[in-house]
Amino acid sequence: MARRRNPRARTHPGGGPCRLAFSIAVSSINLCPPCWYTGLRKGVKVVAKELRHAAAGAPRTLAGEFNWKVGGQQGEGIDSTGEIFSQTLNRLGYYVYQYRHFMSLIKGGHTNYKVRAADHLIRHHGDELQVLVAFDQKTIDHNLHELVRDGVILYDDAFRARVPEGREVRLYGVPLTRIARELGNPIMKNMVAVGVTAAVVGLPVEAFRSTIEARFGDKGARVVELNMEALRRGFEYGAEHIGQVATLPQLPEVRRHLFISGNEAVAYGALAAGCRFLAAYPITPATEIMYWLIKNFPRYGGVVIQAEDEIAAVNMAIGANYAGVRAMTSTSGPGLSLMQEAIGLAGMSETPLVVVDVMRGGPSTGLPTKTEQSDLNELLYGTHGEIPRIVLAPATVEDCFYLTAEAFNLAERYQCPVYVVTDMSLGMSRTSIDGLDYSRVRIDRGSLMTQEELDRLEKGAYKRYLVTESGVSPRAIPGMRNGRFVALSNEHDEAGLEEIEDTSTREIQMKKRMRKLDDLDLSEYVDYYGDEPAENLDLLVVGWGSTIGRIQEAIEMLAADGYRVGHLHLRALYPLPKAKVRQYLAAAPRVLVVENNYTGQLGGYLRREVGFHEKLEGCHKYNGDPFLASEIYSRAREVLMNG
Amino acid sequence: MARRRNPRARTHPGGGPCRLAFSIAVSSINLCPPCWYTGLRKGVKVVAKELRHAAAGAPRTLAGEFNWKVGGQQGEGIDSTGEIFSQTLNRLGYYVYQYRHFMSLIKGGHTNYKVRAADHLIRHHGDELQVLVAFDQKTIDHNLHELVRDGVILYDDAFRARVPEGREVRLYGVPLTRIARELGNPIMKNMVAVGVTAAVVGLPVEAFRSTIEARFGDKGARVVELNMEALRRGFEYGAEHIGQVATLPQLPEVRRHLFISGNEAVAYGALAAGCRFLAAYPITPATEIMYWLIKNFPRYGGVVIQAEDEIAAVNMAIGANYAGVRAMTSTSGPGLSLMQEAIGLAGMSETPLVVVDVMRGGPSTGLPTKTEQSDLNELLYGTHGEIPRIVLAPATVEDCFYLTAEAFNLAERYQCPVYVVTDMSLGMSRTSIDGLDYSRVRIDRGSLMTQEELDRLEKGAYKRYLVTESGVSPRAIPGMRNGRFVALSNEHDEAGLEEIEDTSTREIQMKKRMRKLDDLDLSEYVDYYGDEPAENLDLLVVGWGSTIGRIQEAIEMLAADGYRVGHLHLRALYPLPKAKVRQYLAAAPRVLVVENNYTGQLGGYLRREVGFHEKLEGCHKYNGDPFLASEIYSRAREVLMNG
Amino acid sequence: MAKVADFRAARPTWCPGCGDYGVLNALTRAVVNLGLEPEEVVVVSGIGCSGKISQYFGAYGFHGLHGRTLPVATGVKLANRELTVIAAGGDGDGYGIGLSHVLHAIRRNIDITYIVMDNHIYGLTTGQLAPTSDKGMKTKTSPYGSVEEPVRPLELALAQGCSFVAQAFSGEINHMAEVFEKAIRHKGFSLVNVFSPCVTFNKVNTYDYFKERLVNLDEDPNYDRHDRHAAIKKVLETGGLVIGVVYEAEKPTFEDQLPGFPEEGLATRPLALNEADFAELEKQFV
Amino acid sequence: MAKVADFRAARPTWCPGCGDYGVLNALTRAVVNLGLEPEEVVVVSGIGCSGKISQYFGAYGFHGLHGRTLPVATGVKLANRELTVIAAGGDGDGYGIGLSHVLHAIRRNIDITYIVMDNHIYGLTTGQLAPTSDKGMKTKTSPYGSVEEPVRPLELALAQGCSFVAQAFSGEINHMAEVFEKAIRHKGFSLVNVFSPCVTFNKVNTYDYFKERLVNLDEDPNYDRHDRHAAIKKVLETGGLVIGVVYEAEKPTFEDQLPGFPEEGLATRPLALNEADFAELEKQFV
Ligand SMILES: Cc1ncc(C[n+]2csc(CCOP(=O)(O)OP(=O)(O)O)c2C)c(N)n1
Ligand SMILES: Cc1ncc(C[n+]2csc(CCOP(=O)(O)OP(=O)(O)O)c2C)c(N)n1
Ligand code: SF4
Ligand code: SF4
Ligand SMILES: [Mg+2]
Ligand SMILES: [Mg+2]
Repeated sequence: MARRRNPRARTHPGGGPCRLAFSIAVSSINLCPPCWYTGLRKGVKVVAKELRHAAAGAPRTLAGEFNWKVGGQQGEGIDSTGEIFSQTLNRLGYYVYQYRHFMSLIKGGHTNYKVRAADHLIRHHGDELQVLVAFDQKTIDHNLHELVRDGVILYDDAFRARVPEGREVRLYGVPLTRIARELGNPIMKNMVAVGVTAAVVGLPVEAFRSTIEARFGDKGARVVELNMEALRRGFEYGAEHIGQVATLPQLPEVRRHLFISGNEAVAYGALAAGCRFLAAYPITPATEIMYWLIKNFPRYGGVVIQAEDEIAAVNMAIGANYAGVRAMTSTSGPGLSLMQEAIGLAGMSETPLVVVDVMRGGPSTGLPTKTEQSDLNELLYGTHGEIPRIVLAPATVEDCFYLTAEAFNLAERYQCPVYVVTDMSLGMSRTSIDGLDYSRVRIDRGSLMTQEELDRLEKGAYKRYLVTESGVSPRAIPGMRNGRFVALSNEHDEAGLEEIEDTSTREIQMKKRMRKLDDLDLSEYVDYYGDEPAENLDLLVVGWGSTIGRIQEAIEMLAADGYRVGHLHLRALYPLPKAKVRQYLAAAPRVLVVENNYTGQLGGYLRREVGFHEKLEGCHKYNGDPFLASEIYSRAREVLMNG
Repeated sequence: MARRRNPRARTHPGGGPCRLAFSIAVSSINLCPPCWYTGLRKGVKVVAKELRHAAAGAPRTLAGEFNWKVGGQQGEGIDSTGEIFSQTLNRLGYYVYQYRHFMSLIKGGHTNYKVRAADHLIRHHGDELQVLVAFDQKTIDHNLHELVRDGVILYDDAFRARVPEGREVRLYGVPLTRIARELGNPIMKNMVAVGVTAAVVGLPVEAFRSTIEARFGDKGARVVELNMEALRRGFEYGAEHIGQVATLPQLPEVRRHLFISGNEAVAYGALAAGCRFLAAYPITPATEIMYWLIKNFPRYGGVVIQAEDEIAAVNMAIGANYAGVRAMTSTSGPGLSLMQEAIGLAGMSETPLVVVDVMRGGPSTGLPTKTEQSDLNELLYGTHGEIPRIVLAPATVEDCFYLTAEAFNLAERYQCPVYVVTDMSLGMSRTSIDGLDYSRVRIDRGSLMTQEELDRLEKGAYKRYLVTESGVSPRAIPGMRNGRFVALSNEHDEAGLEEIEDTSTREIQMKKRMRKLDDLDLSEYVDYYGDEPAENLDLLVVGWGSTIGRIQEAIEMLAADGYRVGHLHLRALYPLPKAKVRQYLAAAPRVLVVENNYTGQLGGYLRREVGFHEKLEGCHKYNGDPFLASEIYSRAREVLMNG
Repeated sequence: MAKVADFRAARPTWCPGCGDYGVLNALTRAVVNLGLEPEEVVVVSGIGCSGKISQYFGAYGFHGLHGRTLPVATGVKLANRELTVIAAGGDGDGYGIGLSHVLHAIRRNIDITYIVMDNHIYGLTTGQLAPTSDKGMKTKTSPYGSVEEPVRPLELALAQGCSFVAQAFSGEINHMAEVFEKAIRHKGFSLVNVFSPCVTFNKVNTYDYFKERLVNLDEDPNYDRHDRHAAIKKVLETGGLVIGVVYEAEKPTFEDQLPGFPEEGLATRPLALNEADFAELEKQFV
Repeated sequence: MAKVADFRAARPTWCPGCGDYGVLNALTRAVVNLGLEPEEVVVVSGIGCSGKISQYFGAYGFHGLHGRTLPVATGVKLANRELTVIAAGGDGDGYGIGLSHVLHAIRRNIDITYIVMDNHIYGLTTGQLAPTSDKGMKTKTSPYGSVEEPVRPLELALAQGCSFVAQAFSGEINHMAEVFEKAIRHKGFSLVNVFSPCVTFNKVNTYDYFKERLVNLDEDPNYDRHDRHAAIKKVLETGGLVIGVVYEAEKPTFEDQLPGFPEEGLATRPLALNEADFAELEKQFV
């Protein structure tokens, strides 16, 4: 996945009060939030211990990308503004990454929609901002810290915008609501704002037609034209009163991209893998998986059932898998916790099961609309007693597609629960990708009995839990003659016909279940990104899931400073490919484990499985927002300096 | 806890087919069940690598104790037989330990009731058996391996008893059912069996009167006399046809003992700590906790509510704690898994909560009537997101009393969930103990606001989640003036009045919650038993919970072989007293972690928290039965030999 | 005596026009009319837009888990019988994930008032099908119209012998306040199902929809709300589109029947046992 | 055509005289009469003595978790509509921990037959209070007599519009077999509550107790089991002590109404998508 080196250095993500509110919880010393990171990136004066490596390389300025954000009150159409702008940029051929910041309420509060467009593949919503469209003062207060020094703010002149003293910002009041009223509906202010944006970045209004038609086509031409008119009015105002104040990056060669979110890719991957049954209960941020399959299953005979709660949902999925259909459930933290007893049922009865967990800020109801990577412990160690389980962690939307598809193979091959874990930031952010290689989708239903094989057996001789060397027993599907068995949540013997409690049968069956994963090597899901072998590195950064893009951009910043930093990303967490992980952790002089949680759950897990207690440093963020690249960069610099 | 050296060496727990069906799952090599342990204990010929220490000391024979077991079909009164015999022995002044082996069905199958009586405190149901009372052949087949070489079998001559060739056993057919029929009810066969037992061990029939009266008194004198008559008939038959074939140990000086089970002690400790609310749902092996509090709460105004399921039960307990009452719930594995979402609620809302988990064989419905220590992972890492929690693990029935009482103090001091984890073998086995020191029961309700303090505050100024240095905020109780707050499952700020999502408040409150346990040092709950400092040992055995007695007896056997073996027992598991644990693990040359589960959950946890990956060996048993001392002894010998 | 202003709390974040404002308003009036002080009342709420009411009502609050409103409320009431306990949540919270807890709470008849803000939609999660959504209802999770029959709260409550069953409508706040007052005054479990329109995601069951259809039983002189069978009959006839007290019966409460359960709140009793207590208790183990 | 012997399986471990033997016997007869083959039937059961029936009935079985019988059965039926799916469990399993799943399964009307072996006690856990235990019942967890009102399965099912509601009694196996046959033949959700005495732990609701009280509706010529209101009235009058078909209605099943849901079982359809499928699906993301 070659990444073009970024010609323009990165400008400081934001002057003014040091809003880089993230914590550097180092397992040893507990640094206060990085107020030491005071200076502007350009002439950065890092008030920290003397830098061992001089800040070599050109000042970091953002090249090849454009960062725009619209913000305002929830329920005011902010999302549709962002969607129209981002979809259009994707259609034009840019690589786009969009991130929605919203609250757990319906009207009011503050929501914003960030759109980052670049000339290269990006997996991060971006540390900074060139143009902010503000429908209220809260939007300015909440996002000013992200705006580059001479960034642009377009605000609806229905309110008086205030910007702190001495903050170099190009401020333009625009009569968004007034123009919208003239068009007959104040909600059109969003489309007017897109028009103004088009003008300030030099995009023609017609560039938006296909998106407008795709979105409002079914509501009739009149609505399409009304929206186009709002775009035009905004464009005219922008061109006349502001002019082009920002430039879009060059268009990449490969222009046809898929603009798809993690949740959509998970659902699409499931359909591709032959999944035809989803039972789920609505919960932010996982509900889009339901929507996508509700929309697309009918053509392929699939069924989505909205269960009365998560316990019903996961047990429905287990019943459907038992009856021979590839079935799944999808939820977030609270639902995952409710499903723990059923996870044990799938494990003990050796019934395949795919469970998707789109993590959100915890604990408990926590931060329903925010992102976090804090369910790892429960995924690895949840349910009473011991069962085999598999935990896959997609890092990108492509992974969401491929790993979900592979999860159905693994679930049937190992006849056990398989988790696919993403989070709010990966699940709900649409990313432009070059495409999906459908030839990679294989369907391997593992060890299934055929009717012929059953017919050859004596009557009643089929043993569902046959003790085999691999531990996996061939599975009959209800409806097949002479394949009778009882899937049991109690301990049982080979025959799988009744509860058995004697000690030797128990031991045999326990070992049989637990050795099933012995031959599963997931090391292909542990990827090392680095030009140098690990032993030559100054630092190895380890991450999992949605942090991949942030880590890679931070590493570019570190490389610009002359540091040799490698990156190990884990897409499979259980069974852990210990040998491969150990090899990199042993070789690297320093290791920084980056994760969106408070206690360093991956760090703890690595210590347990492969050790390196002293070597593993943590970079933890748990305030509900995804990592910024600069936050990982700062923490890495600190670890590098402590040598 | 000085233990008198055991003069009589231990005879081999059983000849015949090597029934020591336990696994030695050594993390490195996977030994088959210990068939190598073939010879009889006396002239033991250990077919293993050459013993570094010659088997010094007299042959191990059991001294100062008597082991008796009655077995038969469930529903035939086996339990009452065992209860009457064990209660009588306790009343006479012996130290008794009883263990019930039963199946997850009501009638039929095989159940047995072991009674071990000794002249010293015992915490293990004993490796061997002197007298077996068998109501059916299954009882002989199932328990013969435990019978000492010239052990006694009293069987109901209503069936023809068979014993394998060459097995030296004193077999006596007794007309138990016939005599019972003469008394008018075949079920009296149990009481007749007790009478015969009295004769063969030299106990007068009158010794049983107080137990019989305590048990049947409320059913009238006639019933009492009928039972006494059955005892007499049995005694007469035994005296006449068999005579005394076994001897009870000498009576200890301290004769007044409490004969109490772990479940009863947990319930008693809760009442002593001021708990006045239990919400629970019936589940083996935890239901006795409900029974004891249903019986004893009314006198003290307490209430037990049988909830519709475990999720209702734990949420009821949270509501009662929130409203100022010390409240708890009690369950086993399946219920624990259902409670994980609510555990997060207690953590986030900072509401005290005591949850008792009486572990049973898993996974899923698993082995409902068997014992296991396989919920540790879920106790330590269950629920989504991150919360402070405390995990206490009583090892003895005294611990069940003291640690449950302390759990209520810890829950209110740290305003978080506190687990008290025992298992079926500790929970459902009655043990004779010298007594309980009620002065150790303190009631410390932690940081509570008083009405005066609230009155002094301005109206509405009370902050439920006040950010304090310790992280603990003074708690108002509903009903107090000017103490209004909302206990929130969402993220919130100091005031505790509404959901708050901003990043800095989130960080402050997350740190506040998580630092609450920083000052909690549970090292007093880590006990080292050993005459030598750890560095002088050949081996350190580490255990937790109910294995304490088995480990101590195994260490005595090892000591008799000349080995210096220490014992570290963990009664507190979270927060782990790392310094103290590390100190012993570092000093000891070899470490064996003994636990009733397959994957070595404590071993994995210790590796994560303190390392010593290579040094920690495992001794795992997961077939549903508690450890025998000889199983730990054999595994220890193996580790010592691999030195 | 507390006034309405004493029960003011955080400003609601509900959408303008949301039916829940009416519920908050009516509940405040009811407690004031009953002469209750803020510290004597606890509002236990579930998760949903409706569940935020515990933050906007100026009494003690507990904002718990989705569907577990009544178990928490049960614990609060048994811990301190002197508290007036109001459980409040949405139709998803109560009749979807929490339905079993509702029926078992009815069986116990603990003195709790349970207010369900029934908007026939999942509001907070932005518009999915709810258990009470009419059959055929188009939502984000039923784009072709739902195929399930809606839960019938009144019929289920009556079938299970609920000792106080009433319905109210956010469009008639005065009447709702009266119903709440009666419900709180009723000794035992009171269910008040409130048609509380979600103006954002449910364009079918709107204020007008209910205005055109609702029948007020409190204005029907010959309706006997003490006859369970008549109540069932009326609900069947009207398809449940009634407001007012549907059924009311004197039944002993759980807490009154519990052997040894003290009058005053458990929370206010001494905790420690004395020597004599221990000596007595120990006898069981000798 | 399969015979009774073809449905023989493991020997039951139930207590001699347990009502569940009768249920096993009647169920076997019913499926044989319906001409069903063992491989066409799946028995999904919960946890309890009753829940062991999936081990003793010679068809495919799923012995799941306490209270989750119907969600698993729902998944099985939707996965393969050609299977005859019987859900079976105890009164604790169904009306205690599983009550919400029962009512939501009724709402969906999926073609499943749900048999509840209602012995008014928790048998397998040796005699605790059950949701259906009569008020005042003395058990190990209610030594002073229970204070809760029992769950009323028939009234709740009728209130929620269950399309087939019947009751049977282990003391009348022939009649029970007929009821089972009708229930299985009924297209949609069928609830059959069976009085199945627990001879070991429930000394109140015994065979005799029911023999003296039960009224057989199938023998009542002028009982119209298609009139829900009449059914409700009858159940109220008899206190629910009836056997036979209480109510029956033709209602579309969930699976019939689902858009795009194929006739043949999902389990038997091809899984892989072809190039054209992917090209079509991808359009949504361009
Ligand atoms: C265990 C769990 N599952 C799902 C959710 C997500 N969730 C939040 S509110 C809600 C439903 C809200 O609907 P309702 O109860 O009717 O309240 P309303 O918003 O309509 O007032 C859901 C499903 C959750 N918070 N917890
Ligand atoms: C989650 C969970 N809670 C509790 C139990 C313990 N348990 C096993 S059977 C049972 C009740 C059995 O009663 P019922 O359902 O009426 O069946 P019966 O034994 O009477 O046939 C309970 C509570 C369990 N297995 N799982
Ligand atoms: S979404 Fe509906 S229920 Fe929620 S606040 Fe808005 S109007 Fe009320
Ligand atoms: S305990 Fe009761 S329900 Fe269970 S098998 Fe025995 S008689 Fe049947
Ligand atoms: Mg709602
Ligand atoms: Mg029952």
